[in-house]
Amino acid sequence: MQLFGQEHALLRKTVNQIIDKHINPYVDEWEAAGAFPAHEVFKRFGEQGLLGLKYPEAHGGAALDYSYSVAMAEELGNINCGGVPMAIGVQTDMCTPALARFGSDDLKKTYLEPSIAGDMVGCIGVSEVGAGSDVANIKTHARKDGDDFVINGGKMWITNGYQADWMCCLVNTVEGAASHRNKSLIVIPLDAKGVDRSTKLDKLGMRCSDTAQIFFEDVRVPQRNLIGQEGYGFVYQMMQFQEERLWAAANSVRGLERMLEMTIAYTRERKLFGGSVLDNQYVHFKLAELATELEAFKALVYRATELYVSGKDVTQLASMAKLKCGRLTRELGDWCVQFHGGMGYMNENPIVRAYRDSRLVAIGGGADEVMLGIICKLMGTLPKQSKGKSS
Amino acid sequence: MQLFGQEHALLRKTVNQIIDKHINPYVDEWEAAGAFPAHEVFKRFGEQGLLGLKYPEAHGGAALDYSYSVAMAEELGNINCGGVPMAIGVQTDMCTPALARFGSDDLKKTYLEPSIAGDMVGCIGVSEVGAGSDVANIKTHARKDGDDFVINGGKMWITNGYQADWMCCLVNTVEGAASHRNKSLIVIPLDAKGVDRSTKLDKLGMRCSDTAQIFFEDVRVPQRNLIGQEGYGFVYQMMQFQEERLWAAANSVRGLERMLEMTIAYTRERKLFGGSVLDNQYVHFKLAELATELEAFKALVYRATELYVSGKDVTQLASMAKLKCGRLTRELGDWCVQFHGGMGYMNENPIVRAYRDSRLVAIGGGADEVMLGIICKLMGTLPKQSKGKSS
Amino acid sequence: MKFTEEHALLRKTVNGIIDKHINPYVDEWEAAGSFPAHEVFKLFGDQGLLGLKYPEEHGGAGLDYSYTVAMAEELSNINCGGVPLAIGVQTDMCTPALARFGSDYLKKTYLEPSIAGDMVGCIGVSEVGAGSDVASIKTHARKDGDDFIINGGKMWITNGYQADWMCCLVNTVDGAPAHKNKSLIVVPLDTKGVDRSTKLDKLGMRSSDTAQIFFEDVRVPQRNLIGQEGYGFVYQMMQFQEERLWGAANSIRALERMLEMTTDYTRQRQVFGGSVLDNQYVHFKLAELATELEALRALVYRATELYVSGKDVTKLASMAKLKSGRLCREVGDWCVQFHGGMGYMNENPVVRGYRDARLVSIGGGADEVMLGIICKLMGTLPKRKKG
Amino acid sequence: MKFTEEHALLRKTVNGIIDKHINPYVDEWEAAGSFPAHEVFKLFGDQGLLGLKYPEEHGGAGLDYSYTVAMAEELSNINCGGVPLAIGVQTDMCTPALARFGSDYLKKTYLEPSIAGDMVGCIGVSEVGAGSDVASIKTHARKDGDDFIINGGKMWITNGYQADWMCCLVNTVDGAPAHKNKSLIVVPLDTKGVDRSTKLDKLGMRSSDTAQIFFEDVRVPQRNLIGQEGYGFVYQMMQFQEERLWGAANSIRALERMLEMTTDYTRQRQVFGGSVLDNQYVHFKLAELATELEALRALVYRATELYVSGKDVTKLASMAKLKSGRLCREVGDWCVQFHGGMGYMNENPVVRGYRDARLVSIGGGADEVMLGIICKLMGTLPKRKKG
Repeated sequence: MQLFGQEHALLRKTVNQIIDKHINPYVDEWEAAGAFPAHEVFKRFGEQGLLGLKYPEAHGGAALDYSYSVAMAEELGNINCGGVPMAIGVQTDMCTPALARFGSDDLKKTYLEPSIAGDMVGCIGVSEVGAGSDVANIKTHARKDGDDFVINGGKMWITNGYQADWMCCLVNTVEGAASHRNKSLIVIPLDAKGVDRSTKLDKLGMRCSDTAQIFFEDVRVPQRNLIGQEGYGFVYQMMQFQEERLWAAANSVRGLERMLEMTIAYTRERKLFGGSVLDNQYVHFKLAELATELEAFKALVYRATELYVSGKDVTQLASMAKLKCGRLTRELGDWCVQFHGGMGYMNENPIVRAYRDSRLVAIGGGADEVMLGIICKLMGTLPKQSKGKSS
Repeated sequence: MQLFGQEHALLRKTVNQIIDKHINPYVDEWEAAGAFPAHEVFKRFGEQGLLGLKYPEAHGGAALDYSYSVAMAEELGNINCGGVPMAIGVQTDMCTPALARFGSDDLKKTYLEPSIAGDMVGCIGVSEVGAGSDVANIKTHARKDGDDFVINGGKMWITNGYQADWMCCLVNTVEGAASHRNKSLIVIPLDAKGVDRSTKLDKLGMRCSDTAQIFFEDVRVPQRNLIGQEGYGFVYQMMQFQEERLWAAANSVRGLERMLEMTIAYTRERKLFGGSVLDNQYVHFKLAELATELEAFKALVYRATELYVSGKDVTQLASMAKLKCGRLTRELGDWCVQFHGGMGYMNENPIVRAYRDSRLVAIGGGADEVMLGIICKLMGTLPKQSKGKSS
Repeated sequence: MKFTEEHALLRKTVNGIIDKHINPYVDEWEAAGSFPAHEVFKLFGDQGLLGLKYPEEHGGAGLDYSYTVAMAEELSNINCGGVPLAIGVQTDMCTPALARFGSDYLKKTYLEPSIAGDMVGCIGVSEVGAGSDVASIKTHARKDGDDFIINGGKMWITNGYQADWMCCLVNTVDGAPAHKNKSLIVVPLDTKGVDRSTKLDKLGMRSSDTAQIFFEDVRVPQRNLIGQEGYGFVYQMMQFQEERLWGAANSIRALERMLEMTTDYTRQRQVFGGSVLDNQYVHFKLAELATELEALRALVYRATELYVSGKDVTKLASMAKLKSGRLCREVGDWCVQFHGGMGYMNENPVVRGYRDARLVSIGGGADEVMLGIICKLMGTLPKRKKG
Repeated sequence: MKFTEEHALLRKTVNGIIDKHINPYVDEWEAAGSFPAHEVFKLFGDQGLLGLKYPEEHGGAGLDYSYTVAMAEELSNINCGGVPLAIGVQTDMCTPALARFGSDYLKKTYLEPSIAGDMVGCIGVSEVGAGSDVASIKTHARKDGDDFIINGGKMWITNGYQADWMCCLVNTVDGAPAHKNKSLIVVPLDTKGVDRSTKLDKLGMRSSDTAQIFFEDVRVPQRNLIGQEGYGFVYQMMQFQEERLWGAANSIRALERMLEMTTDYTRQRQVFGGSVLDNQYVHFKLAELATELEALRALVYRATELYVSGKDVTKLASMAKLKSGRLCREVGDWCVQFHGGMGYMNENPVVRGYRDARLVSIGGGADEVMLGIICKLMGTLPKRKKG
């Protein structure tokens, strides 16, 4: 009857050992540098078989159900920043699911297996400057030329973008078809000629994550790099989003818990008017309220996972978990900074890093408002007519 | 791995049959009358073995784990008012747990068995005019006289108070002891001489629930009516509260779902500016947001139940579930009324009844603020010194 | 906004009436589900309080709108929301258009006795199928000789059972667009064909008589038309502006009293060896709500000041109404909460306040209608219909 | 609050400086982590803008506080929060006590050049162990001959690296209770023993130089004492009142600009075949935030009006500060949100606004400190210490 058992506990332990020994001691350095060594770090996880938990053994995976991915996502929250966990999540749950499910054997051998092994770093190319949440509206396109695709356009906000070896890239390939049927997913090796990733993005948070803007100018890629069927890119991507959302929610749990813990520890030790800050009922009651929301959020993630593992479609619950994640992160982050007083304004303070990093969760991977739209659709409350905006 | 199975489904069906046939057709009448026939209604449930799901078979119970109580609590939310479910909850999860666990065989035979059978109606006497949340501070006391207790004082906000046959009553029995060790639970037959329940309370909602103020003047009760050990009343009551809270949270789930459903149905049908009210993004997004909170709340109730059934102490999670229940009910009720427009101000409208009824949940059975205090205590954030109020 | 000695005097007069002639009877009226409007209005009319802003020639006092705001504030010293609402309907909802656009005949026959407190008026806009969406009302009048013949019905009509006349919005022009086919007509409510027998049972505002009114071939002389035919929608929109400002002003003191009651109760109520108020969670929350209340008050005063100085304050008045509605929901909820079990007893004044104040966000243009208006005035509403 | 032609003129002058001499350089200053305070202050000093409320004999303009509020509003047209904050420290945080209680010598030496824009001042209250809890500061001065010898340190000192002098709160009286043992002393910051080498890396307000300053045997003549010894705490509390009103006034336009940016961006940004702004969820939320902003503005104006007319507005000013802090948190969060991915890019003005505005709830008395003050003035704070 319990979602997690002994094996999950073991997995969690392994993950935390890597974090304690090979990651957390270096995070401050990486944050200052604005990047972390993705290949080196991924290899640590790959060696322990942690990058393919849910993938078939034939490709180096562990063939475990999704509850193990959730357990790992939770533990990654123990990393002292948001950038590294996000990079790992991109590798395991954002750029590889479609490849693993629909890719040809050749593609899987060339890109999935080394990614599971930790020898390659992948990234996912969906968002563009003019199309963040509105995936259907992307402009990057590929035309066929002989056995190749020739790709032009560009992608924005690409996590792992500077270091990645390959991108799972959504492009328009079918002219004249409706926007849900003209797209394809193509694997692009990022050392291909015509790939320009020289623009560095300066972000509010996630400082050690390398987030790139990438331009494609006549990038030539063999047609066998197409994932699955042509014209199915949008559908594959929508399926891929489901795990991405559940992963993002699971990954946030521990991070939020740690923000609460930091705030309790700081306010307990901080003296004010002859007592501790924490002694103020306003403070400990508010923290209790946030802890309650956090438990509700966590329970929602677990419930969605449980149903997903048992084979149910959890698009609605996963979207709700992602929305609740965004909402709670905005509220909890704000209060934790607040209760740190002046220290809550100092960039070096871990709570400020967590505040800046976590602010992304309500924006990236489908903003809160996108989740609202999806939930409405699944509840059957979205107006039929165009967009249902306003009166 | 699933909390609920086939047997739960069967149980839910039985409960709903009673509701559809014997309860909902009469609710409007009972609401107008300010009372419902508790003995008659309870008998319906007793006949199906539904009043003793968790109690031993020896006493007429079904000896099922607590997940069945939760399933039943959920379904009771299908009743078209809050008063009747609350009355049943008092019988099954508020006035009987201590009796079942600590009562003598004689007491159980006399009071528990007929209550499980639906032949007797019970109530729980804790709150007093001067002591609502602050249980330790009650003033009602019993002194010994021969083989009897002689009880004086009074109880307030007693659900089932006018119709109940007996009360599980918390009184001070030990003079001079600390307030956590001077109390006992005593079963008081409410037809005893000196019991005055003539004061009718006019409530905002829960209109068909008979809520009494009860006075005791030299009420004589045999000492064998003591539940368990003398001086342990406070402790027993605290234990009893745990199931009460989980029950109240579970009972709210379906009620909240129905409020959302009513609001979706009404706003879908209601025309405004050439479309439906629901077509407004402000409306369907807000309803999606509330539905998300509701799923998080529900997941929290299920998770607490699962852990409770597996033998864990869930005082903190149950208190969180109760708090979240109160918070969400206040918010969701307010918005559902709002989206009903002028109809949301008409007493006869089901949404207004639900709004008035559900407003109690954040006040009764330990107000939101009491839950906050308990959660803080269990999180270890409550100040040691007196009350931790203020600076 | 600077209030003067004269405002202070006015406030005192209003409170004198309330203390002596109203509050002693409110509980009785609440239980009865109505209050004697003619009797009560006469008390105010005798002191010249029902026509503060109207011209002296019609019995008014010719004062600027700040006096109306001051009076609206004080009316909330009444121990319920229903009576102030009834008075507001008389002074700021059913009479502004009549005073501004009505013929001399109409003003003599309906406005003057209403200012004097001899007549009770009501405003007929909402219908079962058209609450916020005023343009879509269905009640219509056709001409027959010198008369209008009116058919249809009105819903949620405050003062409806007792009123002598209604300022009624009806469709009179066939074929014109919804904003140009309406007229305001004064309907005497003792006319044949007016049926007001349906009693509405409301969550709050219990002492206010809120009627559903049906019209079946109700015959009214055409001279009862206010201003020009086809301008009813426009007049009503103008009339709404004062209604909203009045509503926001009227809520200030009501909110303040709920906070006072809650402060008093929690101060006196003992729990865990101290008062409930001693809990930081409680006094901080009350401080936060008091801050929002001061913001609302300042907003109402600022809107009033600009209105008095001749500015168009449709946006600020709508904002004040929205803020008032939001705050009524929040303050009411918390005040009930901090009363604990007593906060669930109908007889408790705070519960009455909670039930009464809940109307503010719904009546007179719901919060969402205010949002729409504000968006329109901010230029952020999409041009296209339905997104 | 009625603003006159003169206020309008003042606003214009301020904006002239901003447009020409400040905004073109702000990005550069933000990147550098500081701005040239002396140069910038001189621009304002030359126009008489640093002493609006101070007596003419010291170079001030002798105007009532409404002019200061008007200027505080306009300063937020600067494209960052750091520069306005620095100016506010000069005009409303480190000089009020000096101007009111300082000796002629002190005023001539420090106030006059500060008004002229020749000197930069800062205010030294907070310490590492004492942010909101002013009474518990540890920095102390002992007398030695005609001097004070100061030891300790100050934290979060705006203008700290560039300032010529500090209005510094220190303990001077041994054995007295915490409210009677403090004094305000002017400390010239080029004095031996002053160490300001620690650079603070802040979430926002990047162009503001915020210093941690250490004092080791810093010798200052006793005539640098402001007013009476032992009155430092009281003076500082008085000084806080103007600081808070200034802070609230300064936030109005900053919030307004964030809303404007967001309206513009969402109007231009296309999604699902329409603009982001066309979404009702978006334009309604912006309308709601605009309503709260108008409430804040009205509250600031009302507090100013009462302050100018001689009333004690400690409560209203604290409420305005609290409301301002709350709103900065809420507006900032939503404006970032509605910018989507662009709302996470540091170079985006709305992100700067978000990071800068986040300070309002923390600095100059955190929201929770305001709540405590309001409770105290409402009479709801428990008498007993610690519950």
